[in-house]
Amino acid sequence: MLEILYFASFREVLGKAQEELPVENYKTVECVLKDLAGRGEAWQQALKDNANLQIAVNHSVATRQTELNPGDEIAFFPPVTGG
Amino acid sequence: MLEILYFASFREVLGKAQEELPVENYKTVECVLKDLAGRGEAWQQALKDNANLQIAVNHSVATRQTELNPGDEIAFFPPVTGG
Amino acid sequence: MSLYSFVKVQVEDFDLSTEVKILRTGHKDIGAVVSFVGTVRDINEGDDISVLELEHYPGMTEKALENIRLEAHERWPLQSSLIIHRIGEMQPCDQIVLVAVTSRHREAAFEAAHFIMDYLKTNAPFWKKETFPNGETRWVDARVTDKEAETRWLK
Amino acid sequence: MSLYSFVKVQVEDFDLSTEVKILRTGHKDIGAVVSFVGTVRDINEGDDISVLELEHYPGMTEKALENIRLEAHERWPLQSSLIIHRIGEMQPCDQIVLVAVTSRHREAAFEAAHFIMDYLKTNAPFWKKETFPNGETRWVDARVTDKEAETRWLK
Repeated sequence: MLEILYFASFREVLGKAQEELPVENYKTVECVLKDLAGRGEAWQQALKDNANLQIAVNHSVATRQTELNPGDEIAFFPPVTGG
Repeated sequence: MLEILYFASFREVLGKAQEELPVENYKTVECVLKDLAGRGEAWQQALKDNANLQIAVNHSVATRQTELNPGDEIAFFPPVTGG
Repeated sequence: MSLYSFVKVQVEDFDLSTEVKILRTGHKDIGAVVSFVGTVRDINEGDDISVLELEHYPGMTEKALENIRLEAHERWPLQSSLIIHRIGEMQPCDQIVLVAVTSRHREAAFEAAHFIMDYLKTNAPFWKKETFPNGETRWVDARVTDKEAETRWLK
Repeated sequence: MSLYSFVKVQVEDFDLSTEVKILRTGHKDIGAVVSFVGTVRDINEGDDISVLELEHYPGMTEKALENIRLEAHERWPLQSSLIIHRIGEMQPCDQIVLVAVTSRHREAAFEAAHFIMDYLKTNAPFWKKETFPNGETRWVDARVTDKEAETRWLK
């Protein structure tokens, strides 16, 4: 399984804070994004064409090309605004 | 009269924190320094040949060329080391 | 994990003097303490703010903050450093974040505190949501100037 | 003179939190508070220090500090600022000086606090005298690096 997390505006727009996905189908983050983007317009806008999309895998900054392993935690969120 | 003040190492070396001098004889700070330097070797070293000599007239940074008026307060001290 | 951690993500407010005192304890030869406190402004981009909500990514946030702190210790000769970032709901004037560093001399302390804040702004997973007096909400946009500030420290 | 002066030369110690709270009072739209605390180091140029004595030039010192403070307000958009400098006898670890500034954004606050400290170091008439464990004393020499730090701010 893969653990998927959504934060801030992504969580609100997608109506979901987390979910689990079967790992077998996904070699890289890009594969996950492609699949999720097929869920509808909100998903496509947030995950496919969004220059603001930030990605983390296992608490480290990642890219669409980052490779995945079973049990990985993947997070999607907008640019950070703390401090 | 002129009010003369000595601070820090200058006060210790010259053995004096303040004194008054008659104003008539002194047009500029240089004139005061020349006169005081004649008091002996400690005075000469501190006031004549000392690149570390700092001068203030009436609480503002001054130079040897600063002109004096009756009642002025003149201070001699080493480079500052606060903070 | 040491007994006293130098990265704290917490709901509770903090006291500047208390934290600085702890930070100095046990360190010799400290001559300079620089601290930054970020506070909730009552106005942002021209609009009145009544509530600010801070969301974070538990686990990743602490790791990101600790990495920034360790990077500062690699770049400057620091004796100690501390980052506290609050989460949850805050009102105008509330304290949001504290960064404090100690060093022998002021140059390193000023630079390191500034560096930590600039990197925190663009690298630590926190998100701000504003609530206006009429009840409407807005996620705060990332500022271009924050990204520019970060580039100043590129080696 | 206003009721609350933003330049204080005093024998008494100060509390960082208390001073910052006063500094923020009555000012809207503050987002950043940067403070610097200078402390007595227990070692200077390799020698143990047991007492540090601070001498100043009453009247000129306050004027010099106020001029530096006002210059910072001219250069950066600050909401408020404060300089406290202690005089008299101090021991290692004691607080000597506090500089605190508030601003809307952190950049101005960091720069202004750093500027005030750099200028204070070379322009405010204070002198330090160290006493060693054996009772001998030494006037602290001005540091070349302090003079260099000042030139960074020349316009």
